[in-house]
Amino acid sequence: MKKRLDSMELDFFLQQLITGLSNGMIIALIAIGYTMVYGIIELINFAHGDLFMLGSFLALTVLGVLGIDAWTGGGTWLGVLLLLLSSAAFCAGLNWSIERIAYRPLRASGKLSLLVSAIGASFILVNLGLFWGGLPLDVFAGGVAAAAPKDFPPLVPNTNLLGEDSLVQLTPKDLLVLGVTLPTMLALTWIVTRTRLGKAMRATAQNPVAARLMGIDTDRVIGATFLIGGALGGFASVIYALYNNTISFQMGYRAGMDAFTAAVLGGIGSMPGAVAGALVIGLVRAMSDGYLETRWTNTIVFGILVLILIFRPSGLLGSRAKEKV
Amino acid sequence: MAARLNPILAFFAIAAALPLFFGASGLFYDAFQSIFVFALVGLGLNIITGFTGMLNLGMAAFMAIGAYAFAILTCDIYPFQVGFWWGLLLAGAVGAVAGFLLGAPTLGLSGDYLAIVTMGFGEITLDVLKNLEAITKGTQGINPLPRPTIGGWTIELQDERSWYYLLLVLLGVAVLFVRRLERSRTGRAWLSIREDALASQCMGIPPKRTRMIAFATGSAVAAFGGALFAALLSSTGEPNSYDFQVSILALCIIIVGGMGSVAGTLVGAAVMVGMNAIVLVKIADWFGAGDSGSSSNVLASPNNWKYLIFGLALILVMRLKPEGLVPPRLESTATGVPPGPTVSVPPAGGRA
Amino acid sequence: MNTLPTIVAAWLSLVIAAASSAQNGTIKIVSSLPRTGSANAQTGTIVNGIKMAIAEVGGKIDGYEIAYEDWDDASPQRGNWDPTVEAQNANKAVTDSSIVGYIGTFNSGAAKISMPELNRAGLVMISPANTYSGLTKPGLGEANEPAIYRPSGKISYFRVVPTDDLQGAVAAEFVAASGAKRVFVLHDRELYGKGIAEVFERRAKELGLQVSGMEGIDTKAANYKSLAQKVKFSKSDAAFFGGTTQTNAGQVAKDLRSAGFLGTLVVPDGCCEEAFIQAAGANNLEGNTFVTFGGLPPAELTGRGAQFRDGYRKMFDADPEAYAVYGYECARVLLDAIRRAASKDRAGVLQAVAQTKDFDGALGRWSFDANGDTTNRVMSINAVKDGKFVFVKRVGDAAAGGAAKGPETPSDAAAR
Amino acid sequence: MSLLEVRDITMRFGGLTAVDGVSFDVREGEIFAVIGPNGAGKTTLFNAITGVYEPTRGSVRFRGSQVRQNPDARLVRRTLVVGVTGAISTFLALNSQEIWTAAIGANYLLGKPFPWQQALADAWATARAVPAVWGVIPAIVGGVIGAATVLALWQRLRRTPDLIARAGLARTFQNIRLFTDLSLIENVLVGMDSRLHCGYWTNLLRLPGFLGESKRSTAEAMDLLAFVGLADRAQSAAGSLPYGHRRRLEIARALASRPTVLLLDEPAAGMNPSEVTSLMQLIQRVRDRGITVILIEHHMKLVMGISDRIVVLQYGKKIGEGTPQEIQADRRCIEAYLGAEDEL
Repeated sequence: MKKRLDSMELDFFLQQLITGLSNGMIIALIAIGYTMVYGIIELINFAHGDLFMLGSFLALTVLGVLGIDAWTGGGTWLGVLLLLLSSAAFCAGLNWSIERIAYRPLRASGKLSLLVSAIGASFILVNLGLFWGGLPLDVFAGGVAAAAPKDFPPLVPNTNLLGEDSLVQLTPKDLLVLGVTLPTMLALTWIVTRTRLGKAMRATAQNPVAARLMGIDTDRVIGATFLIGGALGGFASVIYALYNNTISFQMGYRAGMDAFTAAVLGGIGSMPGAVAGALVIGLVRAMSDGYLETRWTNTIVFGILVLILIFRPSGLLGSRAKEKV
Repeated sequence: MAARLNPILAFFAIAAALPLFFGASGLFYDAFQSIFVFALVGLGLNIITGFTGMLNLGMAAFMAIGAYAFAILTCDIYPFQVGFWWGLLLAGAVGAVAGFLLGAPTLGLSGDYLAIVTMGFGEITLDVLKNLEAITKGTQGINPLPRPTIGGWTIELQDERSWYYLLLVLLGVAVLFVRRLERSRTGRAWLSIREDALASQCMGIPPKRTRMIAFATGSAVAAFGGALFAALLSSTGEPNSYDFQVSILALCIIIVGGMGSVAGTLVGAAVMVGMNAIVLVKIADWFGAGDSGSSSNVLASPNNWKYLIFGLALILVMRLKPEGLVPPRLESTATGVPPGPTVSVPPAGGRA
Repeated sequence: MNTLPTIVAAWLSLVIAAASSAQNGTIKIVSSLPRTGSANAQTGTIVNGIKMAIAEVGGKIDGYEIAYEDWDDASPQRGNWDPTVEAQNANKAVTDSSIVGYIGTFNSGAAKISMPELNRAGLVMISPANTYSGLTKPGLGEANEPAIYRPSGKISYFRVVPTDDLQGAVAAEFVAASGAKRVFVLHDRELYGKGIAEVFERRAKELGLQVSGMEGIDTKAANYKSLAQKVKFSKSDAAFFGGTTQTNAGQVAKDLRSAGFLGTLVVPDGCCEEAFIQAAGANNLEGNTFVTFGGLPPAELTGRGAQFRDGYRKMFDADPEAYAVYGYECARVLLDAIRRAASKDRAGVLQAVAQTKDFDGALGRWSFDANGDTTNRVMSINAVKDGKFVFVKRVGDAAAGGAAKGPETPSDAAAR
Repeated sequence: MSLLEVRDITMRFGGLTAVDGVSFDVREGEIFAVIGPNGAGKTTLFNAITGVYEPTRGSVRFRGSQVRQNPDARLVRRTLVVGVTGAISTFLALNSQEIWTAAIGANYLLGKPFPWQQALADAWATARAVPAVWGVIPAIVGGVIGAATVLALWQRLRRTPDLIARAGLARTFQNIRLFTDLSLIENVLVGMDSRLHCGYWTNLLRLPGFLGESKRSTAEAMDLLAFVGLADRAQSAAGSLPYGHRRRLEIARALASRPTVLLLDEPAAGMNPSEVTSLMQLIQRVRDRGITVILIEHHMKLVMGISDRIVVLQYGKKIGEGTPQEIQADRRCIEAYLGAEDEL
């Protein structure tokens, strides 16, 4: 009896570990969008979470229009790929346009006017999400209750890969999260460290004036950053939708907040930091939900954030930039 | 200096005169009562972010702390019942203590790290208020709250004109105090930290202590505003009334008004809160009139456009007046000093 | 330097516009519901119900034009009901003397703010959705409730929905009768959800059920997978969620099922809407998810209720949601009172509403009791089948807390 | 005895050694120059002296003692207080509901007078009855975290620029750091801050003493502006000043604290010859006020013209020290410097 209890406790722990990591990886994808934009123009891009929300609405629309939920076998995976690509393209384009319209003209006038502009953009995107939910499509339940959360069809099955008898669940959903997040991050690391664009991005982040003097078209580099950040948001939105199976026009708020917290926790501007921060947040949330009380989870997450920042003022993996005196 | 005082005096003069023209309209009083309350919160945030340059995304938490402290100290379901005026004063004090407790370990953090900590504090405060049901009544809110009495005369809730002037006077006192601080050694230290923290430190100004004083002062003013917010509703509402969106509203008030400008904060509050209380309501009324048909189309309801209008307004204001409606430091342009020849600072060559 | 005067001038013109006066010869009723944000789906159907009731009387009573205004007590900054806006609405209603009836609020917290204001002005307030017991019933809320909401000493607040203390108990009785032994209670930490969950927990313990856990969720979380695992590992065979579709009931149900929790799940009437099925995914609810509802679902309605259902379909080209009937009932009881009122002013209407007796409503035949609550205690338990709510049984005819006669087991219900 | 003793200062940034074991003494009342080619580590040395950077190794003694907070009784007391407060508040945070319910919820009846003593007794009894898991253990954790926080913060704050500035070392910056949105006079008043006494409440409530001090300080600031020749623009924003004047304002601001030592970082950078001449006069007048001046400068005419002694750095190391005549005669110094000039 005693032994059995122990194994159940272990199962429970493993389960929370899996859940925490999966949630953390989704947050990480969004967090990178924040951290990239922050790194390059020092803007907390409030609209990013809502951009992510619109990405999932696009995915649901594409799914509904093409009837992807009816595709079977290999078709399902083709469908998932299609959703990923369309959402990424959409979010990238939208993010780029927002930068063009709402941020670029204000770049010279200081961080805070940019911030308010981003807040404004965020409100507009939320409203667009509300309208979008009213589309008269079957996947939106005919659009009658525009504001209601929408069910996202379970393209990826929830079967337990460890066998139906196992208490611990590891599902294709978890693998999907890993299978999308990991290659994306590797590709991103490659872009940032190895390509010309990546070098230009890092140079612009370091010193935009110098970068411009060196002949780098900083406007284009910033645009490219928004494109990439948006595309990652698009990936995240599809993964999120497939993993949680619900989307709502207000989901951008919490997703954005978690991601931003992760970016800061890891050291804002640092991409590996954002991933580390996101995994920490995912795990802390899962463990707190599992072993303590859910209602205190937010308090615990932010308590840990404050503690970490007291002892590491520039985040887990951030480097303390020495001010040039 | 006289040039700077003008917009503030103008604001108060106009505000004092307005009821003569609109004394009959309930909507007018409601709108302006909220404007005054949020002006107080904005004033607090202006000290923290506008003067001292610390981005604070958790102002609503201090408002909540003020409101709940006021409610717990005055509501008759608790034994304290200290009365309206002591309640206000103590709410401000509790706000200052909370600001101090949050600030003590975290004010060494730089810009956006501090922002996220304050945002987290906002979330924690909401959770704590919700979860400590035995003390805060959870999501029920605490009510009723007492009315202010002045020498045996009680201002009832429906006596809107008296409330209007009471709030105006309290706002005036707060503005006076904030201006006094701003134009003293204390305020100069705050501004110098915003301008250049390192240079200010090298002038012997202890950054942490100065920031902490600013943070506690701002928190106290916001808590004071929160207490009035609750008193005006005669209820704390629910903890969710003080969520992140309120912090964002406070931030928009000071940025749209003009960072670091007291007059800007007042105008910003009038614009941002007024937009909600008057413009959006009116838009909904105008478009909603005569609509009795099917409302299953999401675009048909004017209420569904509010986010969009609000967001567009924010972006537009920033496009047209990126420095805010009433930018601070008018006198530097008013005295007519021509801007110096722009000498490009030679790029610092290495670690010389 | 001329920014300030310009702005002031702009505001002045708006304020002038705002102070517009009412027309003569019309009687106005208003509703104050959260119309911005996520509650919109439910409040939309309530407003439809109100509009329908007014259309039925032809928009006229005794030669008086009935004007209706749909007020929003939410703000875009909040995305939810906003106490300041609700206070403004109450004030606005009080100052406009042509308003004789105030339908609202949706959230009990909002009612706490407007109730004393409206009471002082003697303006009748009828709520389609407030279920917090303390608003009307002495002894169930704080010590000073409900007296603080009635500064004039008179009762001016009425509601057509049964309160939490009834519905939570009914749900617990249903779970006990289904043969479950251990139940896990979840709630959304809001006034409504938590209140009903607490009643459920108390009643469940009385009935000998073991409560294996009680947790408040974070309504904005992306998912509840960790919590759902906790429920599964607690070996509970039933779960109750006190909350609404807006507070993420759909995600809770979905995650419970995907975690492999197979027991009975019961949710209250805040989830009794199509949007809940939409959000949770019909497959996840099929068979062993039950929704309690104060009153009978539209399909089960007879007489007046059936007329309502058919009329609604005709007018809005959609099936009425569960909440629509409450809005309809509010408006009808108000219009009926206006018709009966000796004088078509606030005092007359208030008196007439208070005297409502044996009202032939869409929810059945009912009266307002001395507290302003409906005497209607009929409740129903509904399941989800093929993506639609199906009626399972009628409960709660007896007084509060009393055992419903011969409850069915969920398996019986599923067999239907 | 020398005023400032710099001993074996070493600054490393990652793998790069910017300053490597530099030592020198500065005597009271002299003008002391630090010269060297770009990248020699001069500004880094300044930053290490003024507390902007914590040196990797070495010490700076001012009037015979190091300017830093040493672990003392105050630190121990503060750590204890914060630790105990942390412990108590963690305990209360976890058990507040129970204690509140027992003390207030259970004792208070609407409208009846409240039995305060009974409430306190109940609160105490409830607090004592808390099981160890929710009482002692969290309290210990809270206490440790509180104490650790104090120590961590102290470690970061024990040698800060403001402490050093208050000790009497004022400085200017290579890339001029004025408070651009403040007026000239306010800039100077900020520099004077450490000598002002009016506290927060005096300022808030305009208590007696406020007016007198603000008059005195404003007058003194005007004198200082006059001293550097900027009195006529006292009310305009510092950001509107032309470049040459900014240096002067920075010097006035630094002088406002009545420092013992004034550290000037490339004061002549970007100035034309006539401006340099007047700057030289200004520096000499500053010294005549009894203030020791340490300056970094590339401008040889200025350095050789006014310095009493000079230290030469190259690649972070000291390669020479002496009077201007000695330095001008030192081959190594000339080579280092001319070589660097070629690079420019």
